[in-house]
Amino acid sequence: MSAATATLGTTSLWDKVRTYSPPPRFLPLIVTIALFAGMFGAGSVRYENFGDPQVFLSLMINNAHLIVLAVGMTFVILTGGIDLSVGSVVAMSTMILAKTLEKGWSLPVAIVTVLLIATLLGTVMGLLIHYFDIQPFIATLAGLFLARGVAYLISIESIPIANETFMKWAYEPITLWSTYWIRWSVVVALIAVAVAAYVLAFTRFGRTVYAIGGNESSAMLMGLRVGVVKVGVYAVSGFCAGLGGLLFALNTPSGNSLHAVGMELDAIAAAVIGGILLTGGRGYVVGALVGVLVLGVIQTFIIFDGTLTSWWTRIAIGVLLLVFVVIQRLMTRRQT
Amino acid sequence: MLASPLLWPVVALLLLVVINTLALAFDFAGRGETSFFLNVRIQDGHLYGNIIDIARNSAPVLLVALGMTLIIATRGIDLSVGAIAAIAGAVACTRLVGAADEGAVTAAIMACTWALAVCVLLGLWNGFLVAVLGIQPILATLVLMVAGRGLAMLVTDGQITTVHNDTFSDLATGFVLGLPVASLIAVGMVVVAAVLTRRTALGMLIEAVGINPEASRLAGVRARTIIWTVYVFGAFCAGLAGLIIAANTNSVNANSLGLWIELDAILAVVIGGTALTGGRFSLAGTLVGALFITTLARTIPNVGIPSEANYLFKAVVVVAVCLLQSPRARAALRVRRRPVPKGAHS
Amino acid sequence: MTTTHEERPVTTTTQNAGGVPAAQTPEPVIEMRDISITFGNVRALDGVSLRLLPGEVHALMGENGAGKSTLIKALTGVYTIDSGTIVVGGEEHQFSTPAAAQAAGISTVYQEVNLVPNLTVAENMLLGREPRFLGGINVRAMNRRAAATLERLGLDIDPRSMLGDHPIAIQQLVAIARAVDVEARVVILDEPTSSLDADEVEKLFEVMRRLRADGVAIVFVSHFLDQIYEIADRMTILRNGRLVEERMVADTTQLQLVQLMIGRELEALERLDRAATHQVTTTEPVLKAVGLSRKGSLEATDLCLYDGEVVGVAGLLGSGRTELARLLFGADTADNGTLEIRSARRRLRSPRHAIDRKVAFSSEDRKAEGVIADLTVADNMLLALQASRGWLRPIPQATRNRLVADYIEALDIRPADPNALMRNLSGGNQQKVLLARWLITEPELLILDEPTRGIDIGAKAQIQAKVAELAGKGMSVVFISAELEEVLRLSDRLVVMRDRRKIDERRNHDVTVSDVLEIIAGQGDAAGSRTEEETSRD
Amino acid sequence: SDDGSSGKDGEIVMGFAQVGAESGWRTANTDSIKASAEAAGIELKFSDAQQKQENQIQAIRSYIQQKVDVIAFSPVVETGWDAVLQEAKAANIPVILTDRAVDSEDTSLYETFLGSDFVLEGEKAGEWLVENAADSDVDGDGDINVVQLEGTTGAAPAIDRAEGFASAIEADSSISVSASQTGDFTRDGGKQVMESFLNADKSIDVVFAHNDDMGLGAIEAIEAAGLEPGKDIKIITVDAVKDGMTALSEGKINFIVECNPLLGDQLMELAKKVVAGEEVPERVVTEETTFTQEQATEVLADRKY
Ligand SMILES: Nc1ncnc2c1ncn2[C@@H]1O[C@H](COP(=O)(O)OP(=O)(O)OP(=O)(O)O)[C@@H](O)[C@H]1O
Ligand SMILES: Nc1ncnc2c1ncn2[C@@H]1O[C@H](COP(=O)(O)OP(=O)(O)OP(=O)(O)O)[C@@H](O)[C@H]1O
Ligand SMILES: [Mg+2]
Ligand SMILES: [Mg+2]
Repeated sequence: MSAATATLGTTSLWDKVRTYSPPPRFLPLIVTIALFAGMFGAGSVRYENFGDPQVFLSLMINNAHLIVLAVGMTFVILTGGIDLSVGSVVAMSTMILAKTLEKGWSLPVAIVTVLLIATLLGTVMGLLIHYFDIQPFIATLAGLFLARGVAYLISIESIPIANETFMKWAYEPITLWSTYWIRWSVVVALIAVAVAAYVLAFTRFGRTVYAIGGNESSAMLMGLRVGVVKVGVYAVSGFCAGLGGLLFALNTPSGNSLHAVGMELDAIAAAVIGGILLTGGRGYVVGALVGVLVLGVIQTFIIFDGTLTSWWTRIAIGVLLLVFVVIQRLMTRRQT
Repeated sequence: MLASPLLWPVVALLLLVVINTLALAFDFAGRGETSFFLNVRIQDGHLYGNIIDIARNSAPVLLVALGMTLIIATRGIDLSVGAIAAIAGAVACTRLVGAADEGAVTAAIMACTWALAVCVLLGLWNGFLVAVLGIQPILATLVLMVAGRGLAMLVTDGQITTVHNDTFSDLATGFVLGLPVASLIAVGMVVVAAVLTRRTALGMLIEAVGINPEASRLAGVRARTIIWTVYVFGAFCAGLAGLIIAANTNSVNANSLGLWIELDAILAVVIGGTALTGGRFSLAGTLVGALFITTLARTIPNVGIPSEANYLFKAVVVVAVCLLQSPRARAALRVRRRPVPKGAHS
Repeated sequence: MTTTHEERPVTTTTQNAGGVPAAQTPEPVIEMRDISITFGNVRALDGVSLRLLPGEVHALMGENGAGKSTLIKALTGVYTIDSGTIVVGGEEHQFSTPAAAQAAGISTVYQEVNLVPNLTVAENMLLGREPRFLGGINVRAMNRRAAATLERLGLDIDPRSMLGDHPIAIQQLVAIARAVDVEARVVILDEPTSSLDADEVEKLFEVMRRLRADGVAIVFVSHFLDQIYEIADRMTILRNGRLVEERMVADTTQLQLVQLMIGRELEALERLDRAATHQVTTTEPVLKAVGLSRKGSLEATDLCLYDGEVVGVAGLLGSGRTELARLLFGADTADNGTLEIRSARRRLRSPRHAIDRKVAFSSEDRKAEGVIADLTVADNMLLALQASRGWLRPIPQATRNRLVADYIEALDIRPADPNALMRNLSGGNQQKVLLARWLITEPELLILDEPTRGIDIGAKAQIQAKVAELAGKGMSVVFISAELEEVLRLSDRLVVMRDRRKIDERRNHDVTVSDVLEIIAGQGDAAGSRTEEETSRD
Repeated sequence: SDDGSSGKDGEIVMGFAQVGAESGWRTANTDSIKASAEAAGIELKFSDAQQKQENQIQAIRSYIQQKVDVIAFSPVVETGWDAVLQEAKAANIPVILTDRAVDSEDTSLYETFLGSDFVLEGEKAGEWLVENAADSDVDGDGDINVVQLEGTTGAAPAIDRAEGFASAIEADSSISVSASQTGDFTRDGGKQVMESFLNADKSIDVVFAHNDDMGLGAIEAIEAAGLEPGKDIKIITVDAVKDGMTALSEGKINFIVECNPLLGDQLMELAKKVVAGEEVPERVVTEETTFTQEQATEVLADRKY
């Protein structure tokens, strides 16, 4: 058949139409989105009020901070690294914010301070990883300890946030239509996703991120600025963790060293569920967003059910996760 | 040998011992007494002292890290080990409580056998997801990490189950020939693993699969079986760890038993010189790594660090150790002498 | 929109090419003096010098492991040198990273494809200097520019396709395209032709000539002497990490060159007259494939392989040779067709099945599918044997040592250290280790996909002799190589492939290179006359 | 749906967001609430936050969307509830706090808080020690050397119990806390920290553990060191769960301050009142007592948890 197409690499238009399927690299993402939709649909059928659009919107409101964390994590994972520090950095950020506001700093200064410190911590971890060859797992685990430690050092007691402007952001709903509303944190999170998607797809930094994940030594030999980008992704992740901390504080207006314990695992899980390969180089930031929503919808399922004991809750979450992951895997099987 | 990758972890470990010794000596001198960190005395017919405690307390982390080492060598990771440990403890304790004669030796043996059998099943499960279905290890084991603790609580009905069985409790607190049983078990497993991997071809095959899975497959290596096996082994080790932790307090709290032990274990593995990217692994390194982590935990109360500074102390120590270990960091301290093949890792 | 050398007047280019004066003064663009590099206790380079003049093609010659790649990496900042000086454009200069070298106008194709599989062809070509619009990458412009460069090289590749989806040869072409796209004053090509066929090589040479005319200095590494004589002006010869001599190509005969490279006379270079010697004696084939096919990579193909016979597979890039080999070995599973091994129907579901039936396969992509970089030479060699024995039966230490020592000697692997890490071996020596891996399993059918890629002339002769010897002892060999002469010299029977199918099969008595090319070229008509359907499509 | 605001046959629907199942105490608390809800004919929607505040907030939001009649929860931490409680208030759903307070300026956000007073618990422990100071100087050097096993760093019970204890022992200058380290509320943690205390200091007189579990761990460590818990070293703990009470009756613990998990009945009563629009007191303290060794022996037989 193909003998008829004389030159290599060209296929007839008919062939293209006949064999059209979405590019395999988009498949995991498409499958994830489809499964999410399926789950949401199943919930609507099973539980009263589940289909209410506000449930979906609440999913975004509840998880805005996690979306931002997952965005940062996406950068890191795409280079083949990992960042365990983000949960602690969230706690530290809420603590710094609460403390500085308590001390009477102005809100913008406090926010900038939080973002700067978080980015700085990320950068330092990146430097350790790139220039001293310390494995990302360890460097960021040290970051986890450090950030949590700083949070405790600021105060072991939680500090409420009373700043008026901040509380206004926290309380004021943005009405979308009729009675449906979101919060500012959702807007920020979606902007973060959009910016990240742009950066990853259309900037040299973003493409270098993928190149490093594909093959770091090749990327280096191609003359790409591997060092800058590798340090950069941890800085980005640090920044996102700081921003995530601010959003977390919008949701729970307080500083607390016990916040966000283990949240790094949620962020990693979200990214991976969204089709981002842990070995690096493959995946899209939108996947991270969908991954967060999947984790959220699993939680919502459980809460709507409302009859499970603590242990059945965990088992149910595990089972739903399993079902999701297995279906996702089977549907993307032919990829590898 | 100066080039040995084990050198720096060992140095770091010794450094911690020195810190402890100084802190204790200073502390006691302040009260006009003397004490030596490394002191070991005989008490009730067995050894007693700081380092004995450390050896004993490091057993669970060592066991978990041991299994983790092999899993990591195949480019995998197992997040579920903490949950598996909890399940092992839960199964053993509930079987004991339910046994006809709770204090009997056979009851303890039966309970432990049951627990370990369950762990092997769980290992098979993890291995199935990773090796057969091809799910990324972190996700595959995340499932059991989340659900496993639920299962453990299901087994114990959410209660802290307390048991009274001397044989069982000897797993953690007993002594044989003056040496703690827990350490003997852990070291025994390390030896078994070392023999299995280094006296047979298993180690080499594991490394090959971890370094280049596709090339290994084309060379006829049964990557699937190997990966499956290491997850089962990892779960078995985690189960043993769970039994020891449960025996240590003669009780099981399904919610907290082995909580975050996977992080400690991975840390131990990496400090021991096994890279998370898979491939070459060092069991001796893992041993040192596990000892290091336990000593670190012991150092904190010894040095009198307030609870809120624990984490800072840990962060500093971990970074310091890793810098010591990093050839690049050491090269930066020295004059540039050798070419550093930059692209050489990956 | 695209800036290529082609479009600019030659004179200005010469002046602009990195500030090298257009005058006749042979002021070197790059001068490396007394470079030494030591890895552990291996002295990879020992006082080597290299002078590179503008507008020349400079061949870097030497056996496998002579230090060619190391010298290149020393120049471009991948390795830091122990001693010596590097002068670039009249100033002493040492690059700290390949990026710095690239910024200074040195464009390099390293040995083994060093691109990233998960980006598109266009991105692989242009990343780092992509056209931008308002700070972001202008994807359309990038694809257009890549397409233009590819077209100039005569390549029909979709710039938007993923690099990893292409066979290794295409990837190599893309790497070359990346190097020549940039406005460089120095272009370094480390074995760029190792997996290209004659056509592609000719296209590459055209580009090189054009660059040379523009005053660009080119470093060229190849183990094909004919190519050196065709394109190179001067050459620097290395042996065991030392500088042997710098010479004009025109003043050196091939024989002299070979002697300079290997430091002794070469006897093994005589023609292997195998073709006529072999007679098929058995009637039972080792392996018989009927209608073997796989969607998207191989159309239904029949093939019979007999004991003691070398079957050469000829064909152009992408003609499906590799795919055929992979199906025979079970590396991929066939959609259709049957496979009989020793007259028994087999379904090969994994390489393991094939190995158990004494089939061996050495892949063309040694980096991705052969080398276990972090294991030792010995472990790499013994991997397949050990795998088939199972982990419980380790190869006894004595056997181990003997096997490894034997093959290191037989294939002249350097360094002759069984405990050297595979990643530290030169490309050619890695290939030899992989060959040893399969020979150790004593297969009955050995499938070699480009086994001589990147192998020096002496070693190549050794490997060819080895193949002939094995066939003589009754082994059945499938030999795939982009080098037609080599295929013809070795094989008893020749299978010609095109468009993912077998189009012809001949006893190799009197087939010549031009015959084969004719068969391939004539296929359009032949296929047309075969089925009506295809005729109507044409 | 119109009648979403109440259960099928007009029964009250309560959404309860539990902290998790992190201790035996907590499971007793959960059981009590579930049993009482059933007994009181209240439909309970239960969720477990796995010790994460964000999960609890998510649960509360979800209860608002499910239009339950009343929301009750045990806050994981004290701060940061204002935003979500505002939402509940806007939806006209009354909120009851149990076990732990929230520190919010605006007390109109919730109807009432039912739970123990952690500071008071610490004080009770300290007061007992001051009263029994003479007996407690085990090594007779005139100083009473206390080591403290803290709960999870930063957790309200840990902070408050430490604070209450410290303020109570100020009354006797011979009592001092020489070392204080977190045991994370677990037996294993308590045991390991106690081991290192014992190796570092030979003059420990008293252990104050923030919960029974850490105290039980400490007992194991003390026994392993060849000492007799309750005699060579005095032990004070908080909670009074069954294992703790058993140890108390066996003389291994000297004094336990009760922290009562059985809030169910009180909670359901309050819920009914709140839904009916009746006035309820702003603060309801659970009935809690303390146990000496003798008292423990008496009540042990009919302890439910
Ligand atoms: N990173 C390294 N560590 C240790 N030894 C190395 C390293 N890189 C190269 N070598 C050694 O240096 C020598 C020169 O290798 P190089 O790759 O330069 O050879 P080459 O001339 O390019 O050979 P080939 O034609 O096979 O590619 C070899 O002996 C090789 O084993
Ligand atoms: N020019 C090309 N453009 C796109 N795809 C190609 C091209 N050449 C080959 N391929 C792909 O490679 C597949 C078959 O190539 P295969 O690797 O079997 O060829 P080969 O003759 O072995 O070439 P090689 O010289 O790389 O070994 C085809 O299915 C085709 O998809
Ligand atoms: Mg080379
Ligand atoms: Mg005293």
